[in-house]
This record gives sequence, structure tokens and C-alpha cells, in this order.
Amino acid sequence: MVPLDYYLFLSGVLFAIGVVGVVIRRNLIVILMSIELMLNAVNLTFIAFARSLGSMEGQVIVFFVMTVAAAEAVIGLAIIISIFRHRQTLDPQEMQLLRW
Amino acid sequence: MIVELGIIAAKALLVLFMVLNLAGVMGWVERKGSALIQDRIGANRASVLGFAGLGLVNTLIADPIKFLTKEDFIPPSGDRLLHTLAPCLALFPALVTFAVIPFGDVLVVGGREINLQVANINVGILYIFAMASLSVYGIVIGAWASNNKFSLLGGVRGAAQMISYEIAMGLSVMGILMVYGTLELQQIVRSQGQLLWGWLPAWGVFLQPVALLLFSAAAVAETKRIPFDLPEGESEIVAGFHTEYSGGKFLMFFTGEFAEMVTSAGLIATLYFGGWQVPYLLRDGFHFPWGGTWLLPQLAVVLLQVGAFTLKVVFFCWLFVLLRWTLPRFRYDQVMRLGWKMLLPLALLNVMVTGVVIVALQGGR
Amino acid sequence: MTAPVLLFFVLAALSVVFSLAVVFQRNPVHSAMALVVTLFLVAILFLTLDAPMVGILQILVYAGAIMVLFLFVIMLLNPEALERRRALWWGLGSIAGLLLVFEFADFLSDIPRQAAQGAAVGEGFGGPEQLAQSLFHDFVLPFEVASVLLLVAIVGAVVLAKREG
Amino acid sequence: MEESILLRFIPLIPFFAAALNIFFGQRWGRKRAGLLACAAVGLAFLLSLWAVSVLPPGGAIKDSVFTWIESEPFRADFAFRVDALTAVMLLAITGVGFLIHVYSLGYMGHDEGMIRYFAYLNLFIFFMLLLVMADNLLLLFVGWEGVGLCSYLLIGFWHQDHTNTIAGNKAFVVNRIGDFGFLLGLLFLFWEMGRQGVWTLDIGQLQQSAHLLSSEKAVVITLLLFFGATGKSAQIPLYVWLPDAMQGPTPVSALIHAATMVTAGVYMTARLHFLYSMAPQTLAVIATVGALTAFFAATIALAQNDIKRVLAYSTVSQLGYMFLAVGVGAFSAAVFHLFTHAFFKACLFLCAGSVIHALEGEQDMRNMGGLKSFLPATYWTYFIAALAISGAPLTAGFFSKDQILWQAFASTRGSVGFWFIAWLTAGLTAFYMFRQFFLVFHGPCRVREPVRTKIHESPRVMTVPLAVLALGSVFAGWVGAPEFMWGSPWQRWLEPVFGAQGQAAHGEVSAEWLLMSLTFAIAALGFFLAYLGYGRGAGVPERISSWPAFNWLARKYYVDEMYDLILVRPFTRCAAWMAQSFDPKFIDGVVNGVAGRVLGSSLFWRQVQTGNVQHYLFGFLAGALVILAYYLYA
Amino acid sequence: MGVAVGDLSLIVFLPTVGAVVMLLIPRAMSLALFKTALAFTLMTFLWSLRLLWGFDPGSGEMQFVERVAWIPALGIDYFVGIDGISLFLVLLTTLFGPIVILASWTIGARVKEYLFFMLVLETGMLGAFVALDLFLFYVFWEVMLIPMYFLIGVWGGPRRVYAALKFVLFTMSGSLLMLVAIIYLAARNFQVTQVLTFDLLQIYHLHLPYDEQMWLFLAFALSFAIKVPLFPFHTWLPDAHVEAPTAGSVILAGILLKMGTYGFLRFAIPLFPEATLAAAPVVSALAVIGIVYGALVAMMQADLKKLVAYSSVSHLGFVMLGLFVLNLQGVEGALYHMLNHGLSTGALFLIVGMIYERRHSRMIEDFGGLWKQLPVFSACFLVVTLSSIGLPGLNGFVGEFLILLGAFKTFPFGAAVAATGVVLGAIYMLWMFRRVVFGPLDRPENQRLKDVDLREMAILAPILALIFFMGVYPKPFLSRMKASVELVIQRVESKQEALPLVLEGRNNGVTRADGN
Repeated sequence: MVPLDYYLFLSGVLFAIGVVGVVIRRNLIVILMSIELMLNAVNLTFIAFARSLGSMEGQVIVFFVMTVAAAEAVIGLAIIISIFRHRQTLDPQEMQLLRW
Repeated sequence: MIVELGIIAAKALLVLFMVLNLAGVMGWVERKGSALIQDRIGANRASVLGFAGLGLVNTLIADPIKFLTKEDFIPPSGDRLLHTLAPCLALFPALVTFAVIPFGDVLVVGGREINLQVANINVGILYIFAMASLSVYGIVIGAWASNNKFSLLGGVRGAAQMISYEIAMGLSVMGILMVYGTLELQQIVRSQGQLLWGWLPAWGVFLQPVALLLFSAAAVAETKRIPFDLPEGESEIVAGFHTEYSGGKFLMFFTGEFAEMVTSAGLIATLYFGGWQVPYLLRDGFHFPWGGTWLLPQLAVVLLQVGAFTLKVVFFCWLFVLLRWTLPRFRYDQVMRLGWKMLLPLALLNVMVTGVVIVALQGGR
Repeated sequence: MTAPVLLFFVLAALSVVFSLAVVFQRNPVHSAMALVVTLFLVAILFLTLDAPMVGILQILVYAGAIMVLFLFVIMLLNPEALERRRALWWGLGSIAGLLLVFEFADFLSDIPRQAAQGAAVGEGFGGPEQLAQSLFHDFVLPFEVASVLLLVAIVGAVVLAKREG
Repeated sequence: MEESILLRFIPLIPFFAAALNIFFGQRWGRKRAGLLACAAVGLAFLLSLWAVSVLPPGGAIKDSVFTWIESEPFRADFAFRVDALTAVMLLAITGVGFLIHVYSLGYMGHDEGMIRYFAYLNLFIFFMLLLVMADNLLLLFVGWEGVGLCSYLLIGFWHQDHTNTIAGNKAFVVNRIGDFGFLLGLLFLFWEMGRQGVWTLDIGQLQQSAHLLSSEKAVVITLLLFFGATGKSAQIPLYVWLPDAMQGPTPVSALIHAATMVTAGVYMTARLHFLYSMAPQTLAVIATVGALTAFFAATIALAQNDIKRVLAYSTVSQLGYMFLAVGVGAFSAAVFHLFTHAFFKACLFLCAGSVIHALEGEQDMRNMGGLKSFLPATYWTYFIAALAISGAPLTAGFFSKDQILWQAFASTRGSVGFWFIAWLTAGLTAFYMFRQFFLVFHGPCRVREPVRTKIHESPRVMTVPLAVLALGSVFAGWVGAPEFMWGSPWQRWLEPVFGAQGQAAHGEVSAEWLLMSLTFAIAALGFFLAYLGYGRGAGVPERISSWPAFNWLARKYYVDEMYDLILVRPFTRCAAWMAQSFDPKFIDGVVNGVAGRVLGSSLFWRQVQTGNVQHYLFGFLAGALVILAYYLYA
Repeated sequence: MGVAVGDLSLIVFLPTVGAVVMLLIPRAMSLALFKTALAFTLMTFLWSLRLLWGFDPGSGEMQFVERVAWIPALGIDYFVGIDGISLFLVLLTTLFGPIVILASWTIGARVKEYLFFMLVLETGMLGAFVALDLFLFYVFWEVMLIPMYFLIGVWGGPRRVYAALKFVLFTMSGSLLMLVAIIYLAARNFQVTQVLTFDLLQIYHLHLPYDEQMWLFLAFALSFAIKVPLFPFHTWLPDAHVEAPTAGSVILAGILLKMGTYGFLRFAIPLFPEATLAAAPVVSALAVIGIVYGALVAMMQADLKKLVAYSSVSHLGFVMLGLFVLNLQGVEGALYHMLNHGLSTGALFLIVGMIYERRHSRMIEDFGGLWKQLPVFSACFLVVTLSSIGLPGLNGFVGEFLILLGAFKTFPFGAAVAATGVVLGAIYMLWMFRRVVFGPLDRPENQRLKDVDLREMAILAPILALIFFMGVYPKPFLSRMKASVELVIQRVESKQEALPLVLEGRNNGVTRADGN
């Protein structure tokens, strides 16, 4: 059978990739996608543990994560849209109003 | 083991064959039907030995040949990869969806029970929705990849429309799920076999009339056919998402559309019209409410059931065609309004009423 | 190497590749598609972990709805220029990511090896019934809260995206 | 030791009168308020008479009202105590006080502040009585400060005029400086006695256990206390406030700054004679200070033109006499002079007051003269009082001053030096008194128009007290005649209080006669010179006042200016520096400086905030990596 | 002890209730708001009088104790009670409640918030006085801070923001150290006794080695010294006073400053006896410096409020001196002088506020000859002034005398220097008084001023009455303080002989002090 830590490692890798995406990309949408990627990685962990512990909690949590992810994506995109409207760009580097 | 795999493969092939052919046939039927409605003779040259009726046969063969031999054009500034990928994405879900739709009860051959259904997943309906939701990509990607403002418009429209109607669709089905208390289509169909008050088949249409209307409306919208064919509105945006498509890829889109149509028909039949059920027909034959039975051999029963299912599917496909040639196209905002402000609330209401009724009955029980 | 392991490796490899594509593709649409594929693969991984319901939901919600939304927005805004790869920054980020991976690896190397499918699970584990059971019994409140959250999200989205004036 | 609940009413009656006047005076109107005040003091007088009458020979009456402050082991009761000494003071205060109250009825009759005036006056009487009747030093201190307050208020009574209030402040502050010493003395005394196991400030108990103190401790204590006395009784170096105090209404000067309050110092030393007699050095200091003050003030008095200032300096000088007496251990003599002085000095002041009253506020003697014909009553009473103070035979001053001179000469602690100074002073006294007398009442009338036309003798309510006091200043002294005359009941009366020290000196009668005649001689000389200088016609005074020496005296040796230069200015300058530079610039500067540093550093560090999310994220990631690494590899 | 309802809690939280009630009143009805606030503060005051009757003068232990577990996980209780030390401070606070409400009757802007903060502030102060749980005390301590910040920052004068910020930063910087010290104490106590508690009375029994004591003492002392304020830490006071609205100044001078001295007496001194003994000379020296320095600086001020503020520095120098001579007279005197200072300085600020309302100036040179125009006012002013310069027969004297008495025993020369403070006090106060009240009434704008009205009389009357009463008959106060003060002193003196060996042998680990 497949060892648990394979799954964990995989999710770790996916997570790391997501992080990198969030850090390096200059396109808000892609950044948002990377975040989704991270969420998925975490979901994978949950599912794997749920399976190896034989309890449903993990899956339930994933269910909630999805809900939240959906909400987050919707709001995020809405924000992105309105930002784009105001300042014709999706580049986070352009958005430095909180700069000292 | 091998045998099982073989059987599954056989079932898959059978279904695939049926669906594709039905799709093809529908292509011909569409033309004929339109001619009929518009009171003209359509597709009259394609005939075998002068029998125009047999024209469908060579149409089945001719159309693909025609398409496949046409030039496959990819707009230079387009995205080659996605442009190619899109049609597959359009066709694939439509085909795989049918896998969970049962086309008959169990067939017993030499003591081995064969479930007349390609795959029996315990979350069948969800699976269908999942696949249906994937079918959006075909349009969107295709539209975007062909880097054409009309296509893009079509794509955007399509995306919005399909997402909106998926919701209405899902909710309308909720009623059925609540009534039959399962996600497995086979189970649903089976439970549609019982009788209400001893004589009325417990088909979805009788238990969920509203849901039926909503579902079919949503289904039509999902298949992007008139009156919901905004993604491809010839008269507005040249041909919408497949403006830049020709040849094989266009064929795939085309087939995809018809396949979807068939699938939706199958779904309607399965969910609301008892799937393969024939009224009063049980495994060993007919048992009429007014007494009297007519026992039949198992094979005959199965054949009857499959036949009934096919009949129902074809009928609904025909209904789709009629619909297409009778109704005008909605305006975009109307589509949205219909989806969000009528279907959705109605579906919710339906769910609520159903719930109340069920609880009441259980309370009564 | 048994079939499941093989399957896992295939899926894992694919998902890694595609997720890399998500991050390093300069074209947002490609990234989006790659992400869709990744999600699909992850969904299959879920299935291999006896979580059909969640798996399907994954496809339905993520692939089917959220990603479409992404594409929709991408097309709506249609950001013209592809962003350039800025070597230093991307390099830094990637190195950090690699370090993270290594640390994960080290971390995992410590914990005792055990089979993912270790626990014996009953019929219909991860099916709708069980999910519903725990959802509507143990997690009723979070469930309701989540619904409220969604409602809020809808309203918020409308408010945000509506053109003022 | 007898108890009597009545004692407490002696001070309390004036107090309540004051309170009533403060709260309801306006409603009653001036007349009633004044009468009430007088009645209160009169009642107090009668009560003190009663107290004196019931006073057991050599004993005392006590009346403890309640425990005032108690904090183990310290305890101060709110208790009164009357013994012989107190009795004398009581009579003087309430008696003279009463007369002055009556006088004030006339003097202040037209002042719209009269009610306030009488309230203050009664309050003063209250505090003064508290001072003399207190049975412990802390309560005495209350009276001590209280009279200071009243003098402050009364000096600044006409508060519209800055000079008055400034004088008031000066008086209060200078007194405070004295009290500072007094207070320290108290504390020191208390803890020293405590170290001997006697935790008390009660005068009686102190008297019993004073011997426990070591002599040098006693010296320190008594010096500190005496410092307080110099403040209150206007001795060098703290006499400067008294002349300015003349800014107050004249009756006030009479009551407070001549008869009663200023003698508080003398009373206090007499009251604590048992301590002082343990500290010979202190006594020496006191004697010196007293003698110097007496002479010094007398010389200044020679050259003053303000009718009241002359009297003020004479008061200072007379107080010097009293301290001289104390210093040579002749407490009873001191108190005796205090007693007589109360009469004639009050009388003098009141006469001056009546003059000023007649001249509508004129105080400069150069603008008087020839008033004899206008103010006969005032003239005669003034004459008598002047005789008394310059020690004309058989007047009160004669007996008391003579006794002091005799003691200064003959007592164990006395010396010829002291006697000589005192003797000279006696002559000076006679001179400046009669200089004033002639300047005011004789010679041509230099009063300016239009005042001159309406000069008038004061009303009966003012002259009667004058008469009484004049009588007093003649006969009050007769109770203290020397042994070789009809003897001194005074001595016998105070015997139990002062015990042996009472008559320190026992020389032979002839010497005493001799000194007496010498004193008379120099007094007469003074009188004669005054007559030469100022009695006969014009011209002479101008000539005298042109002498530089005269000018020097007129400016009071520039003592005020000197104090201002060496004390006040540096002090205020230092304070100003602290207030304007040190506090805002240094201390607050440090505070704000710290704040500034913080601000600066934050200005630098805030640049970390690039506002770029991804930079933050990267930092965050790095942090996470580090922490993970820490837990993995460390 | 403790009544079923819990008198203390009632008293502490009644003002808050009032504040909440006021939230329900529309801001337009400012008069109603005032009346509500007044009613609640009055209720509080009247109820607090019960404490006076119920209080047992004989015992120095805590009385009216209430104890409810608050954060059991951390061993934090809602634990309140009063003894002779806090009794009168509580009464003083409740007395000032209605007075300041009356005094701020003329506040125009944002009445609602103003009164709200006032009431919350009162709760904070009362809580701080009755809290017997270190953590609870800290909470109240901070609660007290915030409303004051707003009172100064919103309703203050032109430089109010600067002043408010200074005030808060000063106090915070101290109090944070105190928080650390408190937590540390609790932790140590846990180490020793295995009981996790912030209960002051428990922690009293904890006996720490000298060094630790010193550090903790410093932490506490700094926070309290700033609040007092002790000499070098005083500069926030003038600014805060000058900028604060009248009522704010009154509270500040009348009660808030007492927090510092109270804190010393309740926490710093009994918790760290050896440290206290070691630090006493230094602190007393600072106190003496403060006395003289404050007086000198006050003398040169042109602004009445500043003058009074610096006079507070001087007075509190006396208090600190009294506290740190650590004998009955000194501490009792200090405690008594806290009340005196509260009354007299509070009254002074009220009076300054009154003329400020009339004349809109606090500059001394803008006045002069007020007596002619406002005799009653001036009379009150005179009495308060005299009480502030410690005239015998008025309250100020009793306190100062006791302090000097106590101080003279321990530091005779310190006492001598401090005594000059009395002289200086007379100098600057009377000088100010002369320039304001006496002299010719030359300024036309002063000639139209009105004398005190009924409201102002109602504000001043109780204070004046107390000034006289406390001056003439301090016994009831002192007798109630005695027992508690003696406890504190015993706690310290019990260490007195131990001190030398503690000072050289600093290695002895934590040991439970026997007895208390």
C-alpha cells in the first residue's frame, strides 16, 4: 500500500510550489491560483490523514476548506476586478499605498 | 477478472457506440426536423436507392468524412495548444457522463448478474454534475484560444450561462434525491418501479413535476441550444466560441453538443420518467394493478426495458429538436434573469416544499 | 511496486508537473488550465484515499466552478502583456521553495513510516451518507456558519464588483 | 491642678463671634456686628477675670477639650491650661483687646469692611488666647501661626492697596521663616524627650522632665525656638516685617503689633523658661540679640517721620528690652515689662490712631504739629503714655524698665555692657518719644488745607479707651515695685511659675537706687534734647534732618535693601532659572529627547515597510523556514 | 466579612452602570445626562458612606472582602477589600465623583462622551483602590488611564494632544514594567508555593532574595513614582494639568496622583521590605528635592494651573517623604496628607476653573483685586490657599506636621530641608493669592465678574467643611488608619534587623517569611 508520508510529502511539495507562486508572480490572479494550490495541498494532507486514521473529520474539514476557498476566490476575484477597474493593472508591485 | 473487465469494456463500448450514433442521427434528425417545421424538404439528396428515409445512413458516414477532410485552421495569433485541446474538452465530458446512466436492469447470463450500467458510482448524480461542469472548459478555452473578440464574447457568455444554470440544475435534482433518498441512478430508477396508490408508477414526473420543468430548462441551457444558444449566436457574434473552428475540431464540438443533448435526454428520462422502467413490468413480467399478470422470459424483460429507455431518450432528443426550431433566442440579460431570478428561487422553493412534505409523511407514518 | 503505488507515483508526478506549470507559466490562462488539471489529479488522489464524495466535490466546486470563475475573470479583464520572468526574484523564490521542500522532507523522514490506507474502514467510507452524518451531527454549527460565510461572500462580491455610479 | 470646663469658652467666645460675623455680619449690619465683637471680647475678659480669681495659688486650671492629633507615641490634646503666667497674659490680652475693640467701633465706624475687620479681630483674639492658654507646644504653635495669619489679614486689610498686601505677605513670610525654626525646635524637642522616654509636648510634663535633657541638646532646641521668637517678636534679624506692618489699621497696630502678638515670643520663652535656663549659651545669645535690637531699633526710631513707624520701632526696641530681661534670666521682669508695655504702647498707638483719624489718614509728622489745641484728650493721654514709656518715675514703664536695667546689671548672667546699652536705649527712647510728641502736638500747625479746618477730637467711644489705657500706663506698674519700696506682688504672683530664677539678682539697695537715678537722668536728658530739637519753634528739625547720619537712620541702615540684595534676589533668580531653564529645558528636555530618538529610529526602520505584499510574504516565508530549521536541526 | 450584595462591588461599578444608562439617553438632552451622572455619582457616594459605619477601626486586616474566581486558569480572582489605608481614599474618590460632575456642568461639547468617561474613570479609580488581586489592580490601573487620556485629549486646551500623549506614554512606560513585575511575582510565588495566584495577601508572604526584591521594587517604584509624580518624573504633570479641563485636573490632582503613593504603600513597600529599606534614603532624598524644587518652580509660574500643578509636586514630595521614613507618624501623616492634598489642591483647581470660566484666562497677571468683585469666592480661595500652605487648624497642617515629625526621627536633616518647603509654600501661594485676589481691581473685564453661584457653592462647601473638620479633629481618620499602617510598618521593620545580613549574604534562596 502507499505509505502515508508519500501523500504528505506530495502535499508538501505542492504547498511549496504554491508558496513560490504566491511570492514570485506579478499577477494577482495567478497569485490567487497559487493560493488555491496551497489550499489543495493542505486538503490532500487532511484526506490522507483521514484515511489513515479512518475518521471522517478530515474529509469534513476539507469540505469546509472548499467552502471557504470558494468564498475566498469569489471575494478575491471581485476585489481584483475592482482594483483593475481603478488602476488598469494586476501587478501587486504597483499597489503600494501602505508604503511608509 | 478478465471476464469482468471484458463485460465492463463491452458495456462501455456499447454505450459509446449508442451515444455517438444517436448524436449522429440527431444531426440528421435536426435537419429533417427543421425542414419539417419550416415546411420544406431538407437533406433530400442524401438517399439510398431513392429512399430518402435511408439518407440518414449515408449521412452518418458522409458528415464525418466531410468534416475530417476540411482544412483545420488555427488562427496565427491564437494559442495552438489550447485551440486543439478545447474540442476534446468539449466532447469528453459529454461522453463520460453517460457512464453512470443505467440503460436497463440486471441481465442474468449463466448465473452472472450483469448490471446494465457502465459504472455504478455511489455518488452518481454528483459525478454527472461534475462532468457537466467540466464541459464549460471546452467553450471557454476554445473561445479564448482562437483569440477573436467574437469568440471571446461567446466564451464569456458561455461560462457565465453554464455556471448559472448548473446551480439551478443541481437544486432541481435535489428534490429527486430527497424523494428517493440516494445518489445512485440505478437505485433511483429501481425505486421508480413502485406504484403510488397501487396503480400510478412512482416516476419523478409525478413526484417532482416542478423539478422536471426546471431541470429540463436547465438542461437545455447546459447544452447551449436555442433558446439558450448565446455562446454561439450566429446573428450576433458570428459563431461564438467556435467561430475560428473548422474541420475535425468543429466536428468534435458539434458531436459534443449532440452528445450532451443525448445525455441530458437520458438524464431526464432516468430521473423523471423511470429510466428503463416500463409501467407494471417487473423482473418476471407484467403485474397489472387490475389483477392479471403476463409472465415473460427474463431476456425479453431486459430487452423491453432497454427498448423503453432508448425510446424515452429518443423522444426527449426529438423534443429538444422541436424546442430548437420553435423558440426564439433569449437576450443575454433575460437568460441571466431567468436563471438567477426564476429557476433558482423556484428550485429552492421546490426543495423546501419537498422537504416539508417528506417530513409530514414521515410524521404521519 | 504494487499497482496503487504505481498509480500514486504517476498521479503525483503529473500533479507536481502541472502545479509547476501553474506557477511558472507566464500565461495566466495556461496556469489556470494547468491548475484545473492539478485539481483533477488531486481529486483522483482523493478517490484513491476512499474519499469519493470529497473528490467529486473537488471537481465540482474547484474545477467546475471556481476555476471557471478564474477563467471568466481572466477573460473579462484580459490582461494583455505576459509578465517577464525576473531572474533574481524568481530565483530567490524558487530557492526558498526548494528549501521548504527539503525541510518538509527532513521533517517527514523523522516520523514513523505507516500505510496511508492503514486503518480498516467500513463500507461506504467517505460516501455521502457518512459525510452527511458527521456534517449534520458533529459539525452542524460550522456548517451553518459556512453557509452564512458563503452568503456574505456573495453579497460582498456583488458589492465589490458592481460598477459604482 | 483643677479642671474647669469654663476655660474653653475664653477663646471660643471670640471665635464664635468671628464666625457669626463672617456668616451673618452682612445681614446684621456693621453696628451690631461691631457690638457683638466687643461683647464677645468683653465676655472673654470677664471670664478671664473669673479664671484668675479662682486660680489656686501656685496651681493651674486645666481644661482638656479633646485629643487633637494622636499617633503613637505622639499625642497632642486640644487642652487649655491657665496658671499665673497665662493669667497675666489673659488679662492683658482680653483687657487691652476689649478696649481696642471698643476704640475700633469709632475708628473703623465708617469703613465698609468693618464687619470683616471685627471678624478678623475676634479671630485674632481667639488665636492669641489659644497661644497663651495652650497646654502643649503644638497647640501653642497653632495659636502662634493663627495670630500670624490674623496679622497678615489685618495688615492687608485695605487690600485694594498693593503696599498693604505686600506688607502683609512680608509679615507672614518672615513669621513663617521664624516658625520654621520653631517647628524644628518642636520636633527636635519631641524626639529628644522621647529618647529620654518621655513622649510628650505637654508643657507641664516637659517642665517636670526637662532636666533629662543634656545641656547642649537644650541649647540647640532653645536656639531653634528662639529663632521662632525672633520672627514673631520682631527681633534681629527678623524684625523687618514689623515696621511695614504699620500699613494695617491703627487699632490693629495697637493690638497686634504692640500689645499682644509681638509679645508672643517673650511669652513663649518665659513659658519654656525651664528649658532656656538649662541653656546658658542660648540665654547669652538672647540677651545680646535683645540688647542690640533695643538699641538699634531705638536709633532708627530717632529719624522716622511716620508717626506710626516711630512707634513701631519703639515697639521693636521695647521688645528688645524684654528679651534682654529674658536673656539675663529675669523672666518675671520680662513679663512685667510686657504687661506694662501692653498698656502704654497700646495707648500710644491709639492716640496716634486718633490723630490720624482726625487728620483723615495723614501719617507724616512733618505735616502735623500744634494739634494740642485741637485734640486735648488725645494730647494728654499721649503725654502720659509717653512719660510711661520713657520711664518717668512712678509710671508703669518706670518700674518695669528699671527692673530690667537692674537685672541686666546685677543678675548672674547680666553685665555692665548689657546695662549700658539698655541705659543708652532708655535715653534714646525718651528722646524719640518726645521728639514725636513735640512734632505732633506742639509748634505751628503744619496740617495742610483743607484738612486743617475740620480737625476734630475723636468721639467718646475712642477717647474713653484712651483714658483707661492712660490710667493703666500709670498704675499698671505699681504692682511690680522694687522690694525697697512697697515691694512687688508681681514677683510673688509669678513666683510659682519661674521659681528661683524669678529674682536672679540680689544687690544692695543703694546700687539699685543709683541705677534708678541714672536711668531717670538719661531719660530726662533725652526729654530735654527732644525739647531743644523739636520743642522750640521751627527750623531746627530741618537742620537735623539734613545731617547725613540722620538720613542713614531714616533709611533704617538700608537693612531692607541689604536683605533684598543678599537674600531675596538670588533666591528669586535661582527659582526663575529652575522654572524657566532647568525644568522645561533640562528635565523635560530629557523626556522629549528620548521621544525624539524613538521617533528618529522609527523613521529609519519604517523603510522596511515597502508596501509590497510580496516582500512581506518573502520575509514571512524566510521566517517560517528559519523557525522550521530551528526545530529540525537545533 | 463582606455583605451579601457586596458593598464594594456596588460602589465600584455603580458609576459604570450610570455610564451605561447614559448611553440610552439621547445626546441632545444634555441636562438629563448631567442629572443622571450626578445621581449615580451621588448614589455611589452615599453608599460608600456605609463603609464608614461598617468599618472596624480596630483591625488592620482587609474588610468588606469579596472574592470571586475571575480567570481561574491563571489563578486570577476578582478580589476586593479595603483597610484603613484605602478606606478614606475610596471615600475621597466617591466624594469627588459628584463634585467633578457639578464642576463640569458648563461643558459644552460632547457632553455624553464626557460624562461617560467621567463615570468610567471613577470606576477605574475606585477599583484600583479596592483591588487586592495584583492583576485586577493592574486592569483597573489601566482602565483609569484611558478615560483620562480622552478627557485631556478631547476636552483639553490648545496643546491637549501633546499633553494627553505625554501623560499616557509616561504612565504606560511605568505601568508596563509593573505588569512584568506582577507576572514575575506570581510566577515566583507559584515556584515556591505551587499555588498560582495573583492574590496580594498571599504574595505578601512570599519572601524573595534581596536582589530580586530590588529589581521588582524598582519596576513597581518607577510606575508609581511617575504617577506620584516623584521629582525627576514630574514633567508630565504640569502639561497634563494645564491642558486638562477643570474636572480633569481635579480628578488628576485629587485622586489620580494618590494612586502612586497608594501603590507604594499597598504594593511596593510591603511586598519588598528589604528593598524598601535599602531604597528609603534615596527615595526620601528625591522626595525632599521634589518638595523644594516643586515649590521654587511653582513660585515662578505665570499660569495658575501650572503653579498649582508644581505645588502638587511639592506636596506629594511630602507624602513620599512620609511614606519612606517608615514609622507610624510618617506613614499616617503621608496617608493623611494624601487626603489633604486631594481636598485642597482639588479645590484649588476647582477655583481656578471657576475664574477661568468667567475670565477665560489662567494667567495670574490678568487678575488682581478680585476680592472687591467676588468676596465670597475670594474667601473660599483664601481658606483653600491657607489649607494648602498648611496653616495649623486646617487639614494641611496635620499631615505636614506628622510627616515632618516622622521624618525628623529618621532623617533629621531631610526633615529640616523639607520644613523649608512649608516656608516656600507660604511664599508662592500667598504671592499668587496676593496678585490674584488683592490689589486694585484695575482691569475692566474683571469688574463685571459675578460671584460664585449656588452650584459653585455646592461644589466648594463640602470641601471647605472637610478642610476645617480634618484640621480640627483628625482623630477619626487617624484612628482608622492606625491599625493597617502599623501592619505595613511591622512588615517592614520585621526585616529591619535582617537587612544587614541580607545586604551582605545575598545568596539565600526563596523562603517563606513566617507569619506575615
